[in-house]
Amino acid sequence: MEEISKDKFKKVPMDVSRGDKMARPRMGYWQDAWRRLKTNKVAMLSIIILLTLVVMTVIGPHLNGYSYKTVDPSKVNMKPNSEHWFGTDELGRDVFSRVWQAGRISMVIGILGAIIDTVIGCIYGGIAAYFGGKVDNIMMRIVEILISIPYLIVVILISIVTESRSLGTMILSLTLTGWCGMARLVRGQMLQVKQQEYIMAAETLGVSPWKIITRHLIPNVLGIVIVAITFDIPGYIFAETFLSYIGLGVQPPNTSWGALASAAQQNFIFYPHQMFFPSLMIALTMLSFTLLGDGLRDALDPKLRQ
Amino acid sequence: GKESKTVDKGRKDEGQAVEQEIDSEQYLNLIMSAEPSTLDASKGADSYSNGILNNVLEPLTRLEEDKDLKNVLAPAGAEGWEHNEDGTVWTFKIRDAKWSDGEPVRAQDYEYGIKRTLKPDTAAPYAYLLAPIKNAAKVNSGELPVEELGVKSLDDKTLEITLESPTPYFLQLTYQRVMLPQRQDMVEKHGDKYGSEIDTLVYNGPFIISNWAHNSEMVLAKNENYWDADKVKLNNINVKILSDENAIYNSLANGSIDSTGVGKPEWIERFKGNKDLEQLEVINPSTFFMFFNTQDELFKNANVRKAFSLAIDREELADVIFHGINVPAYGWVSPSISVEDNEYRTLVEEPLKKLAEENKDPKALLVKGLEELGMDTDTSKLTVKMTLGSTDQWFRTYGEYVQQMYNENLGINFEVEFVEWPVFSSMVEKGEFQIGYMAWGAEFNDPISLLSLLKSDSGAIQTGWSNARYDELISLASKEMDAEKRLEYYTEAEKILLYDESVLAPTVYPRSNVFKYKYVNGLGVTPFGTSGYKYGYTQGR
Amino acid sequence: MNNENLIEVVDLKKYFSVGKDRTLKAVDNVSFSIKKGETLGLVGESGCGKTTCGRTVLGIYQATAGHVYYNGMDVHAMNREEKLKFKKSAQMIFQDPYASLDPRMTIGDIIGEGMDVHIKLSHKERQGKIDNLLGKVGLTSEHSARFPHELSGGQRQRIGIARALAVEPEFIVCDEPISALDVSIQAQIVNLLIKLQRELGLTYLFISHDLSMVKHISDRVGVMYLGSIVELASNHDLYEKPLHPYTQALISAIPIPDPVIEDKRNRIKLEGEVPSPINTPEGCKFMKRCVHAKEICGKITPELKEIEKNHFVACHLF
Amino acid sequence: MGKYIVKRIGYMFLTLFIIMTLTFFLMHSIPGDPLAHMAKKLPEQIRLNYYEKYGLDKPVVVQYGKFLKNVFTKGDFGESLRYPGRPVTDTILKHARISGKLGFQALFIGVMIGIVLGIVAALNRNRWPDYLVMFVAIVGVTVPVFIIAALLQYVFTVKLELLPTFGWGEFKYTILPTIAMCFGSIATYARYMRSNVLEVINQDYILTAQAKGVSPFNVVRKHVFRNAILPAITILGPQIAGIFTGSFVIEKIFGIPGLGFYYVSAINDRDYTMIIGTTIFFAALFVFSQLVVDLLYGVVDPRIRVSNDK
Amino acid sequence: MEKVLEVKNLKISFHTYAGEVRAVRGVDFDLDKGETLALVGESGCGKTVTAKAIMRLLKVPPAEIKKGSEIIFNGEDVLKMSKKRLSSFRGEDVSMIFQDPMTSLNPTMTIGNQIMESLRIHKKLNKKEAEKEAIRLLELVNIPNASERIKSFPHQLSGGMRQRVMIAIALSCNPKILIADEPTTALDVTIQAQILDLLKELKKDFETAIILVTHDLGVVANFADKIQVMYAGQVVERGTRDEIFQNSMHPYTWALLSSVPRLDTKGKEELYALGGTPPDLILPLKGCPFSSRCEHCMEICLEEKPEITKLSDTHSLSCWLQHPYAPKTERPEVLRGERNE
Ligand SMILES: Nc1ncnc2c1ncn2[C@@H]1O[C@H](COP(=O)(O)OP(=O)(O)OP(=O)(O)O)[C@@H](O)[C@H]1O
Ligand SMILES: Nc1ncnc2c1ncn2[C@@H]1O[C@H](COP(=O)(O)OP(=O)(O)OP(=O)(O)O)[C@@H](O)[C@H]1O
Ligand SMILES: [Mg+2]
Ligand SMILES: [Mg+2]
Repeated sequence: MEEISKDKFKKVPMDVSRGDKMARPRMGYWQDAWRRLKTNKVAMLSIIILLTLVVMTVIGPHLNGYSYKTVDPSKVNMKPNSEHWFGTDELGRDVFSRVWQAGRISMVIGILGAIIDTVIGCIYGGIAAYFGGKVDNIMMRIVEILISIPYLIVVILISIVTESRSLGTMILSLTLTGWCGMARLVRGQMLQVKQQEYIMAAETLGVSPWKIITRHLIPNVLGIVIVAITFDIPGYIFAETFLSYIGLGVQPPNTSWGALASAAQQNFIFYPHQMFFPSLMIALTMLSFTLLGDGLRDALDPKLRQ
Repeated sequence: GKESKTVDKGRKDEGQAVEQEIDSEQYLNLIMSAEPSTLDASKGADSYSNGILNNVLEPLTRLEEDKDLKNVLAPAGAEGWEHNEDGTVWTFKIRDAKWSDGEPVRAQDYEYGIKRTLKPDTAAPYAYLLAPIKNAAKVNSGELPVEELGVKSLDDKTLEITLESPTPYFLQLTYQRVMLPQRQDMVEKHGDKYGSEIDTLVYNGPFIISNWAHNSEMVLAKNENYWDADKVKLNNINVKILSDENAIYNSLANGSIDSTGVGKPEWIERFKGNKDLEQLEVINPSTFFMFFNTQDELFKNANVRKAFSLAIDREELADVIFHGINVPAYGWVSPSISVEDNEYRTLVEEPLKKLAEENKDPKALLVKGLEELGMDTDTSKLTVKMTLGSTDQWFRTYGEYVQQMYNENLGINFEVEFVEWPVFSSMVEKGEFQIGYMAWGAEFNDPISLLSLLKSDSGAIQTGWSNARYDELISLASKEMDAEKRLEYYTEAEKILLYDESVLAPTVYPRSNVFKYKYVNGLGVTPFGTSGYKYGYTQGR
Repeated sequence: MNNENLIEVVDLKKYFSVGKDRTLKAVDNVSFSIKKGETLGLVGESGCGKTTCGRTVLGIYQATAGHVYYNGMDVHAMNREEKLKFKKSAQMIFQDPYASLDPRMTIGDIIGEGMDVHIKLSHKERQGKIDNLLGKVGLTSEHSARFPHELSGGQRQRIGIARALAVEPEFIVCDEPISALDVSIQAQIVNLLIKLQRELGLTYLFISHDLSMVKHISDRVGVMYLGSIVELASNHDLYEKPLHPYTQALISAIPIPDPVIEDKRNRIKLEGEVPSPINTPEGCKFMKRCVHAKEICGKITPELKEIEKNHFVACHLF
Repeated sequence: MGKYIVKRIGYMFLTLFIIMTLTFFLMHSIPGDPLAHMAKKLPEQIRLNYYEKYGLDKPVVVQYGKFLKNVFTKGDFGESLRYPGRPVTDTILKHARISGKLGFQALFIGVMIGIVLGIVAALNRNRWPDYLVMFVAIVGVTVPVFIIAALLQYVFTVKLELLPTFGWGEFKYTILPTIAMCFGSIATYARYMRSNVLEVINQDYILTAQAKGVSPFNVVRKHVFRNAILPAITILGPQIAGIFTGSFVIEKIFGIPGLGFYYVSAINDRDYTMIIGTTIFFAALFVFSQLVVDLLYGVVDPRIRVSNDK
Repeated sequence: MEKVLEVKNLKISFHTYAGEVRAVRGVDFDLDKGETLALVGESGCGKTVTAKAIMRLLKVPPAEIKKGSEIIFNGEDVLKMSKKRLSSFRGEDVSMIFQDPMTSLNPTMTIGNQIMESLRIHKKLNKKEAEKEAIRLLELVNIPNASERIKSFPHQLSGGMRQRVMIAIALSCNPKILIADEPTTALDVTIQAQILDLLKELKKDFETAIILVTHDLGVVANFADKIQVMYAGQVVERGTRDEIFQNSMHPYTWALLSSVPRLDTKGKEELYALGGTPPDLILPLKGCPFSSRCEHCMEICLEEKPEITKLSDTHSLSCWLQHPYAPKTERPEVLRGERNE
């Protein structure tokens, strides 16, 4: 106490503004989530894997000098070797080139399908859950009808009516009932969230139903939605194969991962590599989306913010 | 001439069987890759129900195998038969036998079976096979009552069948399901349900069905009332229903089943290495082929069709796509079909071979055809589409392969489209296709079974093609009792079909590989043979 | 209808069904009115229906029966446009500061949400206004980037207040707005509310257990007991001359922040069983705990009567 | 509540009716007929006879009227066109029982393991159990069932010869198919569960439970579980309907006479009566399970009352 | 007196994206058996965090209990307890009434089950007994119709009822220490009085030590033995009830006491309110945290952390005004006036 000089004990005028200094950066929810995602190494790694997959689908088919479509009867069913890195298929085509060529379609289908699914599913489920009562009742009955009508019949009809083989028709057939699952899931979860008092508070403020759904309900069910998306992506990749069968999928000689995998299925005991590589790509895609999804989930949960 | 066979014919294995003891427990585990649709002999058309019906009902005759695996028509339900001079009236002597419920087997049962098949309200899919019988078509279309049909039981043991005109292959129909005996009382008692469950059925064949778990298994047991029961050694046959190829092969590998056909080269290799197994190779009486829409802008030209037919490298195709199992086809009639007792293909050269010899460059043919049509001869601008009527993986591979082949061999832009079978049928019917792909199997052992399909009024393979000479040849052949002459007609018809017009492009004759454990003996293996499991037994299981 | 009255509540009922054939009469036949620029305090036993009443007045709960008129318009029969306008002018501060904040929104967005609906502002103006509101409720602009769980209870409650004020309402139902605040901030908030009332003529329905604060802020005070108003009077009258036995007990129980007084206090202790609001029988609901209970109390439900000018009581004693 | 259920059941019939009607007309509008399965073109006369016998020659509306009459007056969905003489209803009920038994077994195991794994993963977030579960999930989804099934079959029936290769009968026949089938469910439930458990364990009431001294296991069992189970219930709904309609692939590989076969082949075969039958059967199960799901929501989370709302 | 709890130099930080929030900055206190300690102070000053830390309920991370902090319960270091020990420690030895009753109750469990749960764990009661006990507890906290109410779910209760349920849970096992975080904020005064009586009984019968966090100085005056005034994560003044109410020396304590509305005011006068806001806890500590809002602020207050001055065995505070160099400052008039009343 000795060292303190007496003049320090002079009164200074009160100044309340001294206390509140801006000490933190301002950030919105999404901004903040993105910032946290960036610090998540696993999530970043999965983004890198995804980007690599995308790049490979672009350049991969040209890398080893074999075209994805050249049939070579003298080289059927070869094991992976220095010339054909992933081996060859039953028509002697280079699996390496085919896998990357196939990736173009599959990645687009998987991602686009999941996006469309999510958007429609979230909005539909959101509306049903939020309004409840009659609206919910009717909307969910429609979902039941859509799910119950045999999908195959509908797809055959589409293939006959449209007679088009565009990506658009493909997506249409795939997402036609695909979103129903998402809608049910979202609705279920939202029914729970909707009961929270903060929804009541927002209503009291006169926030429109649309905004309540998009700004309160959806962010609060995102955890589940993200999981659903990660299942959707491989789901669509496989579903595309089915469409190929009906005549709506990729047209040969073009191909997709699902098509490659199902082509290999009959003989996978003898030529496991034909099955392995396309499946590996699907698995890698799903793995990176799952990891990314987990990262995103954490990033979107403010309680985990650090 | 008159023909009559009354003597039983022994089997080649029989002698050995006496020497070595056969197993005391006689049973077989077999596989069937789909559920039989119905055991009503009139309804249903699938080979699975056929296979079972053969073993539980006794047709008038049976095609049995002799020592050289040649088919011999043997008396069965009928002890013997004769026909009049011009071959239009046939009389069958029905054997003394009993149904499994003890009732005697009567000529009326056979008569009823045939009539029921032809009655319009039975809607039997294979009724058309009975067309040679007098008034059959009219009865089937409801123009005439069934009573007018040329089938009559003169008494309990005599069946008389009158034909429209002489039919050389008529006897081949007597072992078909459409002529199997049926018990009127049972049919009437069970109505629509007749044949759908075992309690609606009685049997007079070598076996009865003791259990039928739909889509799972069917168990046959020896029929003690069978007239030839002494020759039947098997007490039980478990026919499991299983369609997954890998599962079937796994089952054969671990011995859960005793015999099965194998279609995969990798598995064939593997089973060949198994000392307990024995392989039997049989060419099936059918042909895989592509067909052209002759009403199409492009394919109305024969040269174009020829070009497309010749552009297929059949040897490579058989090798790559069928892994060397199937046989390259240069003709329409399969090698396993005979005229009388001789294989047709040993008598008649395959027409496409000649065509190929004469035209080494299919692309030149195509250009020629395009010129004739007044179209652009730059083949790279030509887009052609093939429609495949299946959603199976195999078809995809096939399509992709053919696509590559055409793109290379003809330098065209070849597209492949895959649709479901019913959609395919309807597209073909409407003529909305360019090239189609199908397989067709002969229903009975005579080339006409396949050749008549292309008659302009047949409508079976809708190419939109019609040729007066061809039609004439077929109808001539169908009434010609003389084998020599018939063969001539057939030869010319096949030449028109493939060499002159190339309406179809046969690709391969399928061949089946049956593997069985060595202890399994006596099962019929020839494609048309109908002895079924009757003579089967095991030895040294 | 009195035109001066901003809020007129007539025979309002709100029943909840709980289980089979059983209704819980959370609000039962409540009538009152609030003039423009006035504060009506609402006090009463916990669970007596204050929150429910407040929420039904704002149309958050659909009324089982009765009417609420806001500026002469029936709140429960408004069309969409009117409803939106009503929502701008009538707001609520929620009792539970935890549950009523969306855990996934930043404080800034929570406060800004209402403004986005009703007041069109540029991004900068919006931010400025949010900061301003935060300052008014004793927080700083740095809080606007935080999430609710990062705040203490009192801080959250102030967010709720700021949110309600953000849309510049005319009428606010304040459901225990200050219960979680420390006294110095309580004072700050109450000062703010009073200042706003003075400057902008705001009207409040002020629900609280803090009777001193209710007295301080209200013009008139209503006392609720088991879903009904048992006494309604000016704050002065109510605290000086409480008539209803329940009110008397309530007033006597107000804790005084002075140990000397507290140690000497004599409270009226309420004895007897607290009746359930489920399937309540006829008669005065307070009867079982009332020392003055008479026979009639068990038979007839007393009605709210004006005993003195502007002093209403529902009790058979008067 | 009772009123709500009655109302929902009313809606259920309406929904089923719409499904039935739509399916009826849709299936008649795609190319093909029940004769198509014979894979060859039959002569015209045969087809005429066939059409007449089964009433297919009449306009679709008339056929529909007749169909409705049979359904409503006799409860009769007709006989299969592909398998003459077998009533659709009997066939479905018989085979659904088999699918149901197997499916229930697989679903039960799948759901149980999936839920447990999901919880374990969430509680060990970003540690090895979490990654293990993720691996299982990815394998379960990206490795098709037929691969798993074929491998199981190969290992257990050909190599080890422990179990029957295929067929239907006692318990041992169900072991392999059950294992093969439950992979997918394990993956799904584990992932959904993990996600929701992560959400729930951050809630304040979990703190309360901990403050009460509830053991970590019981915190999960009593507090986390119920609050996190909702999505599992949602997906369970259609899966319960699905178990009776069977899994085509598994049934095919293991030769199990379930309903899955009919479900898939009816459309390919254009077996109209069977299509309608299986569709209605699935729809009825699905719609009913949906009702149960909605009721379960309320049981699991009492705040949710789907019945009375805005 | 026997010490049941010692908290020494408790420092707690939250690691947030913006940096370290030092929510509690060195708090010490002791708690004797049967004693009631009131924690009062600015909202957001770290009361709840301190309370949760005692029960080891803070989520680590983002929270961090700094090295050197000690929490000793009956000689046992709480920060080093095993998971198993914690389960019995919580609920049986220490229990807590949470500040927020809505989110602290499990929405999918009936309140009855939530109360019974701890009874069954710690008192090993069977279901029937537990249910009976739960009803008794609910009646104790004055919930009408308790035998029916145990079947209710939290959302069916009013705010005050939920709070009482929380209290019932906390009381169920007669803990040695009860941490009550604003236990009566949602209760009306009559029930509040009853709850306080209940707590007093508990204190008497079981010698329960109570840490009472509250803003209601009336309740504090009624109930507390010792009072600890906190500001910005620090204890600024502590003393017995009378010392704080009658002889407080810290300007913040004065501000607190002055802000209470009084029943005798007329109309809507402005209440005394502190200006400004408390410092952001993310900033490092410099000088006295209260300086920016203090009427008596001196230069030294801005630079140096005030030292602790002991006025008596029980009364101590940290404020430079106690320094001999500092100008003499009187307690504000309002406070003096009230005492004389
Ligand atoms: N998870 C967290 N992350 C960041 N900061 C937090 C977190 N939890 C609490 N804080 C901060 O810690 C400080 C102390 O909070 P605490 O809840 O202890 O306050 P309190 O004294 O209980 O206040 P009140 O009386 O308002 O409840 C507050 O400033 C708060 O913002
Ligand atoms: N959603 C609901 N379902 C059933 N009962 C309810 C519901 N909401 C409230 N209640 C009941 O209604 C009564 C009044 O509740 P309300 O919340 O209005 O009380 P309050 O006066 O605000 O009490 P507090 O002061 O404790 O907040 C209580 O008995 C409560 O249990
Ligand atoms: Mg309330
Ligand atoms: Mg707190």
